[in-house]
Amino acid sequence: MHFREALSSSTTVTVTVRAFARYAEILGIEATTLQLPSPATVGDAVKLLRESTPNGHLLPDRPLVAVNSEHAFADSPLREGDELALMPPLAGG
Amino acid sequence: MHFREALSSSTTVTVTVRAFARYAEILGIEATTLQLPSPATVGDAVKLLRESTPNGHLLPDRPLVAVNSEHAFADSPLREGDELALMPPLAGG
Amino acid sequence: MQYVTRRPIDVQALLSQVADPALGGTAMFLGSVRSGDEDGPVEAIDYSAYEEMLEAEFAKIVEESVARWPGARVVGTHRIGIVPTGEPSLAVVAAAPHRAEAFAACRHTVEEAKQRLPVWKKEIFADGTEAWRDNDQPETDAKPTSA
Amino acid sequence: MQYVTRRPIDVQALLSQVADPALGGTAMFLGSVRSGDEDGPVEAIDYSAYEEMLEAEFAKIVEESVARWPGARVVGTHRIGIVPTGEPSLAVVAAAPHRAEAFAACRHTVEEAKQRLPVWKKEIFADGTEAWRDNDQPETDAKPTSA
Repeated sequence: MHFREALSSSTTVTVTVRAFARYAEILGIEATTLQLPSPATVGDAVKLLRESTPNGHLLPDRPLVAVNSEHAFADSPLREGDELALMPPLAGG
Repeated sequence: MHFREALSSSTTVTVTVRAFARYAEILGIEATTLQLPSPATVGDAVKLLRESTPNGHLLPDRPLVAVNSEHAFADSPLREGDELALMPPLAGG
Repeated sequence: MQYVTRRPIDVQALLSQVADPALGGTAMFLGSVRSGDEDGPVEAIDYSAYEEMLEAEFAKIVEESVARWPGARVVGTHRIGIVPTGEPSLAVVAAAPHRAEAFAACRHTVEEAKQRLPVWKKEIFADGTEAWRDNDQPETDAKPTSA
Repeated sequence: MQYVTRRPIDVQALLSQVADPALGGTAMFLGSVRSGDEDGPVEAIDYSAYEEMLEAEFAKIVEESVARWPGARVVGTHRIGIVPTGEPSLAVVAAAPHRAEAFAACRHTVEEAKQRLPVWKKEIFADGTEAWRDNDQPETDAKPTSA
């Protein structure tokens, strides 16, 4: 499933999005790709997901996120090929 | 080995003395009995041992002691049949 | 080091990994699935994880602990998949020259693991129902009930 | 409960003794014979004890810990006789509903055991010589080397 905006590839970044636990249930998917206008941040990706996916509005504005397996924030930049993880509150241990 | 003072039995208490580790080496014995004028304290027993046993003066004035397997002090009373333990600084663990 | 397992945690193997005759103190923590006191009897917890990140983040946490307590050796494991009530899901072992560092490094590693590892849990109840469960807040040191 | 053993400490048996599905946190401490950094290589420690008192005092310490952290389960063992370098001589395990109490009860029990158990140690060196060894002072919480 791909969400594309009408932009030429030179001015966009394509990232993989993974959703875990409750968020995978909300979105109905565990992974997808997302194309965003460049430069893009985590916040931009979350906004697009919330607006353009079924039940996307059920995600929080600022979910816990990781980029390439490292904890990240709403203003963290997204680069071509990055993996963005949407993570419910952690419950390890 | 018994240390007796010239007192009638009604006015004395007889206790068992046990010595551990370094103190057993100093006194050359692991256990003995001691007869003390009544009423007697731990301090009285230690004083008698220091004065009347070979190398007894090598014991400290106030060694760590237990009476009947409980930590005790120089002024703790000794009663007939009590077990007094002379214990070097503890080194468990 | 493998920080994720789908099998029961092997405590003896973890202890062996930190064993060193120069390290006199070893502290271990096991976090186990509780039978539950709020929503009825829990039979098991189904742990899911972002596995690649779990490996990377646990490695980072352990490195940070060793940097803070030099000379310590620290290992940890998180079990995922279905873990029955009473069995451990998280284990951390820290060995150090003396016990104070061993306890501190173990406790610190556990707190960081609880806060940072990308793991989620779904409680499975005796009646077959399931529920996602968030963690409690980070714990502070326990006060005894009497001074 | 038997608090003294002359055989290697069985960690798994101790963990089993406190296991309880209501207790989600388990903290364990092992104190092991160090190879020694001051007087040369230590091969083993010969632990001697006032055994009757060791049993009574360890039982008392455990009772006190359980009184301070109600709901916790605490066990401990001190090995005596010759304990080779690298092997544990003291083990304490505390299980509690949550980890903060488990850590606190374990640590407290270890500190009391170190201060109160009537045990003495003679270090046996590689060259066959022996020396009585006192304990270090009670330890306070370890400060990390960096904030």
